[in-house]
Parts: sequence; structure tokens; C-alpha cells
Amino acid sequence: MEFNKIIESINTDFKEGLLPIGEEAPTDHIQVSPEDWGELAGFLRENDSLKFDSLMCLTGIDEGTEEENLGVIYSLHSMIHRHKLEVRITVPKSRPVVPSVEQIWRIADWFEREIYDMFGITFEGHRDLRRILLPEDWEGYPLRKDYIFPESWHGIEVPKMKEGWE
Amino acid sequence: MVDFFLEKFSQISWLTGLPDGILFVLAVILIAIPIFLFLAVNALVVVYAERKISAFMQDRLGPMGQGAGLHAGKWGLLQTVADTVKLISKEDIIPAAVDKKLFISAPFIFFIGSFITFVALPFNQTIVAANFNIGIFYIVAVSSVGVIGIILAGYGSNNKWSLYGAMRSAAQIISYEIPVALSLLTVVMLVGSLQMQEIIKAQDGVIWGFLPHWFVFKNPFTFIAFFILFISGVAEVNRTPFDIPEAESELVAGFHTEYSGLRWAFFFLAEYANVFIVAGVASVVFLGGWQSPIPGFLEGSGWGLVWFLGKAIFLIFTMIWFRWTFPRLRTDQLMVMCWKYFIPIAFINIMGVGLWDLFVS
Amino acid sequence: MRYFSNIWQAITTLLIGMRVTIVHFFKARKGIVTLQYPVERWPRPERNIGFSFDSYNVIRSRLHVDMDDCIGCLKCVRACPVDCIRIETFKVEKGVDIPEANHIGVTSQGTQKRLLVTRFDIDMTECCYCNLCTYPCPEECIYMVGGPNSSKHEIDYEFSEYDRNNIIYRFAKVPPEEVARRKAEKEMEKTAL
Amino acid sequence: MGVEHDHELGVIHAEEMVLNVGPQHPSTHGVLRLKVQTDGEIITKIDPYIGYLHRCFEKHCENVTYEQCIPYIDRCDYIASMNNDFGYAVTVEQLMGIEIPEKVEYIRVIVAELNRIASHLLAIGTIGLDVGAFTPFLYCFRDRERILDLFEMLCGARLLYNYIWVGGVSHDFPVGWVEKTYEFIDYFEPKIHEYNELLTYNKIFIERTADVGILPVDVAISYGVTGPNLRGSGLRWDLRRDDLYSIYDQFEFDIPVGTGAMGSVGDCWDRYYVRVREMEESAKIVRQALDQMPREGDVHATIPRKIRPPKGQIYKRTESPRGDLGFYIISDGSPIPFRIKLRSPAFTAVSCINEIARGWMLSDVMVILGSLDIVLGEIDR
Repeated sequence: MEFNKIIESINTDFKEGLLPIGEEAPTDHIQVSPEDWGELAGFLRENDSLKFDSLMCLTGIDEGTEEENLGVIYSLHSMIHRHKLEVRITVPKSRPVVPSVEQIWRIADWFEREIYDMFGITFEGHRDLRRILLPEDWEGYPLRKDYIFPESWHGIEVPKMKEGWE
Repeated sequence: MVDFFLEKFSQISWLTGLPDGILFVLAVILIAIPIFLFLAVNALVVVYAERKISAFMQDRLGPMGQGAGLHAGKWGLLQTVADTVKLISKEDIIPAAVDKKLFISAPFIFFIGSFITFVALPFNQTIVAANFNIGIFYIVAVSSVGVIGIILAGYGSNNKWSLYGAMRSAAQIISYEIPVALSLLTVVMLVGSLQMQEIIKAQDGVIWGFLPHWFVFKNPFTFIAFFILFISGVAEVNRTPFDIPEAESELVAGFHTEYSGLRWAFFFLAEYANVFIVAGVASVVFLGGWQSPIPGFLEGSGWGLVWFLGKAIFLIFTMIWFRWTFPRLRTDQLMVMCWKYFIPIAFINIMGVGLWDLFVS
Repeated sequence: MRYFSNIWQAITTLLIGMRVTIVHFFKARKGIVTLQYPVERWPRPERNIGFSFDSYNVIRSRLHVDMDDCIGCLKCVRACPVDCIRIETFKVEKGVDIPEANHIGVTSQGTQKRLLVTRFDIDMTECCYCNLCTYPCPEECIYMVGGPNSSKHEIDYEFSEYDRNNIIYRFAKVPPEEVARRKAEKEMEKTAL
Repeated sequence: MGVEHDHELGVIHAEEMVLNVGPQHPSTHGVLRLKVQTDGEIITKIDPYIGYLHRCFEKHCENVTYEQCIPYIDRCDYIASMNNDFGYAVTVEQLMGIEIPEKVEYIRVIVAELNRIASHLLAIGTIGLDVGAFTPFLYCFRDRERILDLFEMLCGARLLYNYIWVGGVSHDFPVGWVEKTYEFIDYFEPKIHEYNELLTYNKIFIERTADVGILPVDVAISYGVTGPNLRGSGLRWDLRRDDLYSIYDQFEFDIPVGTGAMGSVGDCWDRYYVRVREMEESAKIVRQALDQMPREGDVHATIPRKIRPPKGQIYKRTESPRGDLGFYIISDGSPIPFRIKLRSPAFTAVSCINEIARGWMLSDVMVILGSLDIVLGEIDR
């Protein structure tokens, strides 16, 4: 299905006027608010004409220190209809909470844990949200742009310089 | 053999004064030392053979020594010697959390289990430590003493992998005792004796004009019985495809995960002794032991030793060949194979041998 | 029925497998691929594996710098993804030899040097052998030894050492007292300003 | 392990045992740790712990230029570096809108398919090792070695190539390389028969893998499992055909899927056998590509001096030997990427292990893990 048709379908079948249509609207992705996302995800997964049954990728981004915004990008794909959709959600750094889609796409379980690990975005409703790549007691969220690398961890100094090398 | 030594002792004048008990112990020690040496040499040779054979089967060279310095000698001949030196000189580690008594005694129990089995194994017409009248029965009974060692090792190591290995091993060895005993029974039925030498002597002569009158060729049922015995024997000594107690890709090293150095060497030694026992028993019972493959040709006690060792070595080669060809079975499949396939077939075999003996021959 | 087909399948497939290994066993002379490393080195044309040495295009081995050709342009430093190259330079008169600093003014390609390279260190412990530094070099003075560069420097891929610091290669040929003198001069200039 | 006897009810309450498989274990294919809850030998729950090999790949990439990312990407899936580089290069090229010379496309396809063969050889060898067959593993390595020799001849490196660059490849193939590759393909195709004889149709191997660890298609899709694992579950889904990139439309090749020949669709044997079949298909592609490849032509022509993609973002996925290898690249117009996210196929594959290994025995976990063909470098990044 074409991107326009997907938008249309969401607007008509899910919620009237959820997504802007027109010149200024983005042509490759849809931007939704965290409040809508929980329901929309289920709709995208279940609706027969959309049927986004596979979550290809879940990317977290930190939009830089000035904007103070964190984002989550869902790359969806339908194995049946062979169309894709990119969904973006932006949340402020002060309250980074996004509804979890872990029970809709099972892979989101680990993808969300990874983003929680790296960006500190909390996924509401995730049944097992803990760090995945980093140790459980790691402080900070490394992929945020304002992350400062720790000098030491559990008393292990990070060697800055080596002998004979300034 | 004990009688033989006692008789010799009685001819030596200064020994006759000693009490009988001491003479008996002396005789036993004189028998035990060669067996022990044989076990050590056997392990050295079989380990080297295993390395080389596996290497050639896998397009490798195996241990080799070339160039400057003392590597492993020509063709890696010193590899196992070097191994031995390494094992002996290794630090003796007893992990803090193990059950010390069990941990220390386990390798020796395992070793004793295989060591005492050699007592009844005839190497040729005369060399047999004790020519029991219940030889086969003794071997079947004693060869499962080793499992106690394995269980103690697994239990005493205080390691989950070891425990898994021990439990698997116990189940496996106890199960495979049955097809082994049942297939030995077919021969016992034919011979009417449990004595090893009697069984070998019964395999004298020619069958169908050209084949040696070994029990493996005697009739179709004994032919199957031989394979059941051999494969169950392989299973009993925990070798691939039945090596689940030490399955290195699953249980790290199974029951001897925590062992190293000399203690581990005892497991190793006993394992290869067991390999020889399986090959030896199979060749005695089904392949005519010291009987020449061409009846009437190259007989005598010297050649008898050669024929026996030759047959045993061939079977050991086959076991090595198995090991480097097959994947490993799972525990439940191992049990299925034993209880659903080997044991029923072994029972049918016994019946078949009896009927064949009654009606055909 | 399945019972018997299982037995039959097991026997046949296992025997086929055993045939494969025994064929390898008896053909062992022909098919062995082992290389007995310290004695035999890699290019061994008589084995059916591996290729002859001449046909090599590139080789990833130790980095080497021909200091006489280095103009200190820092292109390799910028290309390195792991920051394992360190260069320090001093401005000198263009194209003039400085014998006390072992400095040759003109490179083999005829470029006149503007800079005296007092430090050119490569930490091979950090090097990831990506070869990215060799491409941008305008004078082709940093390269991986061996392969097409074997005429410039023979192959050296076994440069193991007991001390990590020995794998930091220092290519600059300027004597340390000369470096110290120039540093002091620079300091003087700075303070004079 | 405390066993507690409840005499009143006449039942025995047995506690479950927690077993740590890994991080150091012979068959976790790296430093994966599985916290396994077992009831005897039966698995009741598996909780994978990853991250022991975390190397901050994504953070690194935010600090180096697009060219310098490639050595890091090599090290993600270190078994199939060429495919990783290929995916990255294709993604950045699409972001920049670069056209690639035909010869470069052919070289890329050839090396990527050769690397796919090498990766699958490792996969089928290690599954053999996991079930206890040592010899097939060494046969596979013997043949993989020849592919690595080809790569060494091509670019000097044996494992981490940095050969495929954005806009081209680092340099042309050397004299004699094409002939050597032909020679290898001629040598390799009959060898597959040998693996089949020794391992694939071995009864014990079939017993160990068939009907074990069944991954149904819907579960596979929901878990994002892709590549040979998904095809093993019976879905004909291959990005080389279904989401075309590069020049894969010019070759004739089959996409093997699991059929449940030895057990049920989606079992370990199917996943294994799909890989064996895929090696044949890759060999076919390499042969066709070698036949069609223009011998003359420059491979440097389109490499821009400085890779500086326009502001924007892209998600592109390519078929690596393990499945969909996706790159999400956000560019802010500078030569340093704003964000690179690598969507790793092995990451999704290992996430579903609890689903498919539950209820099987301890020995089966290793087989299932082997049949999923994971590379920890890619999972932990």
C-alpha cells in the first residue's frame, strides 16, 4: 500500500484527523504522540488492510543538546502486504515515557530494553524493563548526546594514557 | 596365574619359609604390576593412535615434531609422553567447596573398577591373571564398579555440570549393562561355560569351509549379538556417540570438570583401560580371542598374544573411527536405543540362538 | 514398521558417514591441510591450498613509514579510525636538508618539505589493520609491509614482543636533544611575543 | 536442589535448578550467558544475558567519519564482514544518491556471496560441533579457509576486510583472482555432498535436530527472526529478491525454505538444511557473477573525496548470512554520522530462544543455539 493510503486508512479507520495531510506533512514517516501510540500500534498490527506484522527496527535518537528531545523511531513492515511505515515519537528528556508495544510485537521486548539501556526512555507497560547490554548498575545513558564517560567503574580506572604515549 | 607363581615360589628355597599369606600377596603383586604397566602403555598408545587417526580423518596432521627444538619427536611420537609429564607435574587442585573425601577417592574407585576387570581377560593360551570358572560373569559384574567412581566424582565436585554428567552416566551405564549381559548370554548358551578360556577353545576350527569358527560367524543371531555387545560396550565406556556424561559441548567436561593433574590422569587412564576391556571382551567372546584367523596357521602362545592384541586393536580402531564420525545422542535417545532397540533384539537373539542350535545345526 | 525403518536408516546412514571418514583416513597423504607453522610458512604452492606469493595485491601487516618521504601532512592521522598515529612537527625552511635532525628536504617524489617531523609514533597495539591510513598519503610513505611494498620493506607480520611498549613504533629520526632544542626555541618565541 | 518430601500429600516437591550456561561455555558461540532453569534435564525457562562483548559500536560511530565507520562495522558480525560492509555501503549510497559502476556491483556481489558461504560453513560446522560431531566442523573450516585465502588475496585481510567502501571498493581484484575463484567454486560444489553424507543425513544428527526447537512462522515474524531462520520456518522471504538491492535481479537463484523433510517445518534440521542449500545457491550466484562481470573498469571512480550525505535519514536492510541486517542512519549534513543504528539479525534470533527452547532438554539448548547461528559480536555490538 502507498504511504498516502496508509495515512488515509489510519485517519479514517483509527482516529479522525490524527495525522496531518497536505503539503507540509512529512512524506516518509508519521509523527504520533506517546498517548496515541499504544492504541495505534495495536491497530496497525491487527487491521487487515495494514497488517504490520513485523517490527523491523526500533531506533532511539537524541536530537541534540539544544532541543532536549528524545525520539523513538519504529520501522514497521508488513510481510503480507509488503509495505512499510516509519512511526516517530518524540518525548522530552524531562519525562521520557513511551507506551510499550512489547506485547504487540514480541521483538520489541528486547528492542525497548536496548533503548531504555542506551537512552533512558521508559516504556510503560513493559513487563521486564531492565538494562540489556550494560551492567545492571551502570549509571547514565550512553547514547545520549550529553553523556559524560565515567572515570571509573567499581574502582576500575579507565586508563586515559599509556606509558610513553601522551 | 596366582597358582603358577605360587608353584614357582615353592621351588625357591628362601621363599618357602614365609607364611602362605605373604606368598599369596606377593604373587598377586607380581601379577598386578604388569597389568598396571600394560594399562599405562595401552593409554599411551591408544591416545597417540586416537590423535593421529582423528587427525588423518579430519585432514590434519595431528601431533608432529619438526624443526628446531624438542617438539614432540618424530611424527609427534613423544606427544603422549609429554602429556604424561605434564599431568604428573601439574598442581594438584582440590577446589574449596568440594566434598574432599569423595573428590579424592573417586578417580581411584573408577580406576580400580577397570583395573580389576583385567584379571579375567586372557591374553593368550596361558597369560590370564585368574582363569575363573565364572570369567564372563566376573567381568560383567566388576566392570560396573567404575560407575560408582563417576557418581562420586560428580557428586563430590559440587558442580552442577559434574552432577549432570554423573547422573547421566549412572543411567547410561546401568542401562547398557543389560544388552551387554544378554548378548554375552548367547555365547554362554552355546559354550555351556562361563570360563573365558573355554569360550575361546570352543571357537576352534572352521565354519562353512573357509570362515574361522568364531561365534560372530556362527549364526545370524550371534552376528547381531556381536554388534549389540560392541555398541553397548562403546556406550558403557562413555565414548562418542554415547559420551553424554562428559559431552564437552553441553556439560563442559561432565563429571571430571573439576579435576586436573594426576587425578584427572587416573580418569583418563581408566577410560582407555575400559576401551581396551570392551575391545578385549568382544574379541575374546566373539572373535576367537587368541585363535588364528586362518585356522591351523601361526598358532601357539606367542602368536596367540599377537592375534588377541590384533583383534583388540582393530576394535579399538573402530571405536576411534566411531568417535570421529558420529554426533552424540541425547540422554533420552540413548535410553530409547537401549531399552527399545537393543534389549528386545538381544532377547530375540537369545531365543534365536537357542532355536538355531536346536534345529539348524 | 517405523521401528524397522529406523534401524535400517540408522545402519545405512551411519555406514555412509563412516565411509567418508575412512576414505579421508586412507587418503590422508593427499588431503592434509595443516601448516606446521613455525617450520613451514604460509605460501606453500605445492599444497593445493593457498596461492603463490607473487599474486598478492595487498597485505595487511605491520605499518611502516619511510621518514625521508614524510611531509607531516597529518592525512593519515585524520584517516585513522582508532587514533593510533601521533605526529608532531616543526616549521622549517622549505626544501632544505637539516643534517643535525636527519632531515631531508625533498621527498623521493620531488615534493619540498615544509615541516620537520619530530615525532611519528604508531601504536600497533591499537592498529586495526584497516589500511585506511595508507590511501590518503600523498607521498605513499606510510604503508603496510610486504605484498606490493615488499621491495620497500620486507614482510613482517610476526612482530610479537614481550612488552606492550615495544609495539609502539617510533619512526621519527630526529635526535631527542634536537627536539628539545627546538621545543625550547619555540617556547622562547612564544614568551618573546 | 533441595528436595523436600511432603509426606502428607504423598508428593515430592522438587525445586528447579538454575544453571548458568556461559559466559564461558564451549557452545555459546561467544560470550553469551543463558540463565537456564531446569527441572532435571528439562528446560523450564531461559533468560539470555547479553552485553559481555559490548563495544559501544553506535557511540563510536557518532564520533568518526563515514569512512572510518567501516572498520567498526567489520567487527560487528566478524564472521561475515563483507556482508556488513555491503549493507552499510548500500545504505549510505542510497542516502547520498550515488550510482555505482557495474563492475563494483559485481565485485560486491561476488565477495558478499563468498562470505555468505564462509559464514554458513561456520554455522553448519558449529552445529555439528554442538551435537558432538567434530569432523564436519574441520571439513567446513578447511573449505572456509580457502575462501579466506581468496579474500586475503583480494584485500590482504582474512577476517575484517574494510574492502567495500561507500561508493566503490577499496581496489580492483588482483590478477588471477577470478580464476582462483572459479577454481574454488568448482572445488566447493561437490564438497557439499560430502557434508550431506557425513552430517546432514546422519541418523543421529537427524534424531538430534529434527522436531527439536520448532519455530512457527508467526512466532518468527513476531520476534523479528529473519534470514535462514525464518526461511527454515517455511516462509520464502529473502531480501535479495523481495527487497531488491544491488544487482541481485540479474542472477538466477533459488530461495530454499524449510519443508519439514525430517520432522516438522521450522525445526533445527530445517534451519540447518536451509543453510546447506543456500551455500549451493550462493555458489551459483558467484559463478554467474563471475561469468557476467566486466573485467575492465575503474573501481575508484565514484568514491567521493569526503563522504558527506545530505541531511536526512534512511532505514535500509540487506540480507546478511544471518538475516535482515538493517542500518538506520541519520545524517545532519556533516561528515560524521549523527546516529547509526544497526539492527542485528542475531540479536532478534537470540531473543526468541526462550520461546523455542522451553520444554526441551539441556542438550537441545546447544543445538537450538547452534541452529540459530548467532554471532555475539553483532548481538552486543
